[in-house]
Amino acid sequence: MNALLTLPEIAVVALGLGLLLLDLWTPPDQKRQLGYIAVAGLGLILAATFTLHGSNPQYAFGQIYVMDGLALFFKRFFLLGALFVLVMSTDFADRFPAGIGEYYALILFALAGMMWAASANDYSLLFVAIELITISFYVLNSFRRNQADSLEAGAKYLILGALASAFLVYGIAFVYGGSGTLSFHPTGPNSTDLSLSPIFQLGLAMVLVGLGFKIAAFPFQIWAPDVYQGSPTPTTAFLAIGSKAAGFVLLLRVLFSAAPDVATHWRPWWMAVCAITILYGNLGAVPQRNVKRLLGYSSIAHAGYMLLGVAAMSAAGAAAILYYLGGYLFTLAAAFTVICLAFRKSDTGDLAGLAGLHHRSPFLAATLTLAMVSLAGIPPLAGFFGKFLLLKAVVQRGITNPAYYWLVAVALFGIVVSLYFYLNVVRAIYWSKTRTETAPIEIPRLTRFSLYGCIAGMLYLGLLPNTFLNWAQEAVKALHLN
Amino acid sequence: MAARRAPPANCPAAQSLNLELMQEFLFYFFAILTLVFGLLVVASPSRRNPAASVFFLVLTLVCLAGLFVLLHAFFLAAVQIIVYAGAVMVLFLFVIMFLNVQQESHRPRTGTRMALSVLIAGAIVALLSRALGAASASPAFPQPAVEGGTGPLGTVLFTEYVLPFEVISVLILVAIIGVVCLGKKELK
Amino acid sequence: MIGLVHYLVVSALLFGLGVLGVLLQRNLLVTYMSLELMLNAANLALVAFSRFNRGLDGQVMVFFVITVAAAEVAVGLALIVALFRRKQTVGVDDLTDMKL
Amino acid sequence: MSQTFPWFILFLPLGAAVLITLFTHERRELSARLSIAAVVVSFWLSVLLFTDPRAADPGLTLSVNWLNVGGLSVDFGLLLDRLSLLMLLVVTAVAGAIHIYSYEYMRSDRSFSAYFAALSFFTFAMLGVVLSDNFLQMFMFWELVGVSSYLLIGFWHDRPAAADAGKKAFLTNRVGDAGFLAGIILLWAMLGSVNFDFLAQKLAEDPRRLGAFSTVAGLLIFCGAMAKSAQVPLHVWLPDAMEGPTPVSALIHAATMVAAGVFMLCRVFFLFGATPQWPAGLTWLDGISALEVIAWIGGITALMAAVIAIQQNDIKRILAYSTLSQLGYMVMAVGLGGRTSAMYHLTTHAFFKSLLFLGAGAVIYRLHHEQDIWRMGALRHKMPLTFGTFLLATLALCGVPPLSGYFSKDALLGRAYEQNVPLFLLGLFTAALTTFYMFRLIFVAFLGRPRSPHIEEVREVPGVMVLPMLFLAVPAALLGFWAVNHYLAEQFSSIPPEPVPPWYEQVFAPFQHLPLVAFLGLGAIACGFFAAWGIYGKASKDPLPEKLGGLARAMRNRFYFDELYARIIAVTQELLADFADWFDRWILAGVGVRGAHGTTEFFARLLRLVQTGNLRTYAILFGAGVVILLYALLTR
Repeated sequence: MNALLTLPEIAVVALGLGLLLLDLWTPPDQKRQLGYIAVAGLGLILAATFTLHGSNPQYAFGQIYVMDGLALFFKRFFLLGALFVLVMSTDFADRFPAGIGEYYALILFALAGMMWAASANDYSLLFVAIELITISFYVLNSFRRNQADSLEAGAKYLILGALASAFLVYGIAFVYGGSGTLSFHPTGPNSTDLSLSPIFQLGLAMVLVGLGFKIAAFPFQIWAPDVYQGSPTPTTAFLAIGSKAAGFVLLLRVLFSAAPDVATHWRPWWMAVCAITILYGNLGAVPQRNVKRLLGYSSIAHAGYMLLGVAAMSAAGAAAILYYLGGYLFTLAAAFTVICLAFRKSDTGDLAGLAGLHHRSPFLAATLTLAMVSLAGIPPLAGFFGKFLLLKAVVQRGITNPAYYWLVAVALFGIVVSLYFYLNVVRAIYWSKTRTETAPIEIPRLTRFSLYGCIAGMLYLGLLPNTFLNWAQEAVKALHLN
Repeated sequence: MAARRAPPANCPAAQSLNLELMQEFLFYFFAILTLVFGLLVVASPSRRNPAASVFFLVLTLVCLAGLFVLLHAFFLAAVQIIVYAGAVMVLFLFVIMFLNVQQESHRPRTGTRMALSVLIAGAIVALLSRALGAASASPAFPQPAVEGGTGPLGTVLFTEYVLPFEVISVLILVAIIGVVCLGKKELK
Repeated sequence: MIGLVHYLVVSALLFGLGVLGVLLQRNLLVTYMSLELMLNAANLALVAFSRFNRGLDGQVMVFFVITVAAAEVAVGLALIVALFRRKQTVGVDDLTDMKL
Repeated sequence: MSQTFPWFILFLPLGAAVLITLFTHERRELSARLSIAAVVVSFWLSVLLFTDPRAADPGLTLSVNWLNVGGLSVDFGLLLDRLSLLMLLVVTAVAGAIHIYSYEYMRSDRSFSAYFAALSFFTFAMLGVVLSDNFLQMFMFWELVGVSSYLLIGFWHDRPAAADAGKKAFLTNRVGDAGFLAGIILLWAMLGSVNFDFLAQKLAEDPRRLGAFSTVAGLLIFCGAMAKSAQVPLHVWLPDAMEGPTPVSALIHAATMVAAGVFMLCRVFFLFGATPQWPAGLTWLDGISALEVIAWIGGITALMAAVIAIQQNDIKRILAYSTLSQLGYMVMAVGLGGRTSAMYHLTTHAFFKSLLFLGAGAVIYRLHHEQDIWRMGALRHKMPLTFGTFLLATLALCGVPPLSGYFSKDALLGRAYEQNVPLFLLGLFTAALTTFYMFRLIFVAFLGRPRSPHIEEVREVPGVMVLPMLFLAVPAALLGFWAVNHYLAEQFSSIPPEPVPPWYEQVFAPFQHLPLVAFLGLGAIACGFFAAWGIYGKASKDPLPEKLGGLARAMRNRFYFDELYARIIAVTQELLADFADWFDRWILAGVGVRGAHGTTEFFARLLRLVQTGNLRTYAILFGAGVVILLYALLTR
């Protein structure tokens, strides 16, 4: 039993505990520094993960924990995402009534949950990891408890999240009932013909309800706009980046590793869910006047795009999802960091608050514009290449199954519509006249670096996709798709 | 079930039959009570007071613990009563008292919403039973054998499932921090 | 003869009651209790499967679920208390500031 | 030198844009000079490259590996052949002139540096499109052209109309690009590469390789061109795009962005060789080839835009619709298989149309952003140089011999005459309309009496603005003698072209080749001119119409139908124009971008049903979702 495989998670949890302890002795005006410690610590852990290898899957705790390419890819992804979110939170520190130290720690614990989720090879670990994430988010969402919106977001996430969890548990129960084990890879007499067992199918479908909630796919997308809007901005960012990616890694594992036959069996429904998710997200974003809410809808749309990769059911599709997530990470981190800084005073997230941003800080305005352009999928930014790869994977399938062409058409339609509302944001920055705030924005140095990182990431993934895409392709080998 | 295993010579067959009947009776007793109390939680007769719901929930959980015993999950039955019916429900009660919620529904319930809710819940149950019906036809389920005592369960928990167990500990830590953060008195 | 299916039917009905409660109740606290009902329905199914599958995994899972549920209840109730302090209500229908 | 020059040509403008953005943003003069220097050097290098005999034949590809993943290997390559060399020259020449012109025109603007950065960036993107050797790379630059045009069209921050116009341009282009992207992915999936040479080779070996998708693939790719080159029904963005600064209009809407579509069609012409085939479900379209569709879309665009132009009063809008109309010509020519004539017209049009825009810009500059031609008048004496070049460009646009437009338009109409007589007649009618609306513009804006008190103070624009106009006037006038079609024919046609005749013979060459076409062309010009004169020339008190006035009266007295003719034109064309305008405004734009507000409302209303903010509704929807999902997954 090589329990040391889970060292990255242990390190993250230890970092969180350390922060909590340090928090006790830190004077209130110095608490911001804790964030820098957390960032430094996470940076170290991220760097350390590059000593790990995922080419051969290694197992720990029986078969519960797996360390393979996919897990490693996502662990790095989550670490990087949390890094950006922590930097964001340091700018947000003065807006919390409760302690910022706890906020950092909760982010770290949620991060540990995500990393465990990436390695889950068993429904028990899947469940506890998801719950660790979800419960952390209950708190993170409502962390500004003096704000009605934050609490409302927390309550909505709480009820719907718990509802999804209940379905997840019930699903796990039936999967267990059908296969006789909690492992993703059942062995023994029951394991054959699982795709025919109605109990197993029922369980799997209910597990998918839980995961669908996490990634905000139709028909479980309903919470996303409200929660994105009301939550503190760093939480929203973490929800959009980390929580969604955790949902996707589990979805990939459950569908393609644990139940490939059933997944294929359900192919038409993936396509339908994918198409409706894309349409709902994009069309719903059209009338939005609040930038965080708009990004909430857009996150639904992006979940839909990534489901294209699931619907394609090929290695190329899965790799495209990973690639897309990479671009999405940098883009959203940039967007939310700018939103954090731009709405320092008013903090409504209303588009009008962006007016005159290019006078207050041309750099932030340009960064947000770049992020919107990337989200809209314009080359040469990351968003374009991700969409290109996803569509490519789907068209490839279309040669044998023409129904996929409809999916392509829907996705292209969504991409066109999306430009409309992303440009609304750009327009609000540069062309609005009414300015609510005029003071120039000061950008702390660390934040500036993180923004540079985001821009570099967006450009790098858009211009030189080679290296990253190779990683993604290596990673999805763990799923044994063809 | 357990009694089916080679009955000892001094134990007549009638006794095992009695045991089985007893079990059957107990199952129906607990099952029906569980469902009735469950229904009362949802549709509490005293609408104004959520404390009534808590009361029925406790009863539901206790009846469930009875079912657990029938399934030989003794440890879980104990946990169910101690943790759930004990601690969690006290928490609920405490909060209800603390908030002293008196209000409730000045607005009338809308019929459509009610009908929709019933419809959806019914549909879910129907779908579940559909799958169950299909499953019961197949003889995939062998005779029961497992005993859920503290010993065996503890062994599995601390060997095979030690990682999720430890993750749970982090989760509880998160819960503690969360409660403190959300519940602390307002800072100036 | 009481078999697996009996337990599963009870579990399914209990689950349905939970769903009904979540959809129907307008008091956040009772909504939350209904969610507990759903979790308990799942627990019953897990225990039943565990017994009939000849494995303890299901019972271990129940243990996890109970623990998680306790944590969830703690956080959820804290959140409801905070909400009540801010808005003086625990009515589900009063949380409609953000929409569209 | 042909190895390194293309890289410099491409990346110099980008370098300027980056430098300005990052470093010299605060220093206006330096920024402008950097930008101008970059494009001028690019132009000079293009000239050198153009004259280098090794560069053009048989073509040259410079590439570095860019992507190599999962069965997709794409190079970042620069393709040099006669087509791209010619285009390079056109783009850098026009861009250079416009950069210099902008130096004065935009001087008073607050965001002078940003303007030049955007302009340079646009040039870079456009050059990238020209030089790309594969679809993916071209698509990237193609979109960059869209982005930078968004920046340029919406450059004036304080005008909401500018923002809307920029957005509309970007969005409409995006619609076309979606099709373009789908086409690219389809080609890649079916043929395994995105490289032009490779694809051409594959399709040459076996034209049926695309199977049932041959026509669809071609049309999807054409979608991209349709948006960029503003063809019906995706033309709606171009007239509105006149909200941008006038030099931008000159650059984008004359020589570069809108020409990109035509250029792209010529570049990927190999796609259209296969016999028309439609996938199942669309087999009722059998027999219709992609080229036919393209030709008719081009023809309709040409006619419709010309008809609309007649009713416009904004000087830039007249030019915009004229651009649309001419682009329609080019697309029509491509559709008729006349790549050479399309590119020929593209080249000449680039020069005379940008000259027209610069002239219009000069007028607008002096009139303090007055754009209504009915508030101009009598500018001829105030701005003689502007008027001279403007008139020259107008004549070239109308196709008066021996100016450049005459040759290219004749080549184009000749092609139509040989291939498709209805389209030829349509083109001929459009030619008459072109002359009509252009001379209406001349008569009203430049001749006649002053129609606004400001005219008195107007003087000629400064030298920095005049010089580029003079520079562009040279090719606008003389390009025809250089015989672009012969230059391109060496690449496009398998038959070696005849040797270029001496210039004096060239003037009459059209009459020898297809005399009927040439004469009809001249006749159309004459009709257009006299109609314009009859209706608008008279209305003014300018000496020129007065001098000719007697003649006109005599004509009217002698040929009674002259007045009738004018009346008929006035009435029917106004009707036609009204209809076209209505169609444009309500059907196309209404459904498209202008109806955006309505669409927003619509979705908002739909969302209100679902996203009510009420948690219980959410829970019900969630539950309903579960039911639907479970039902769908479990009962099939």
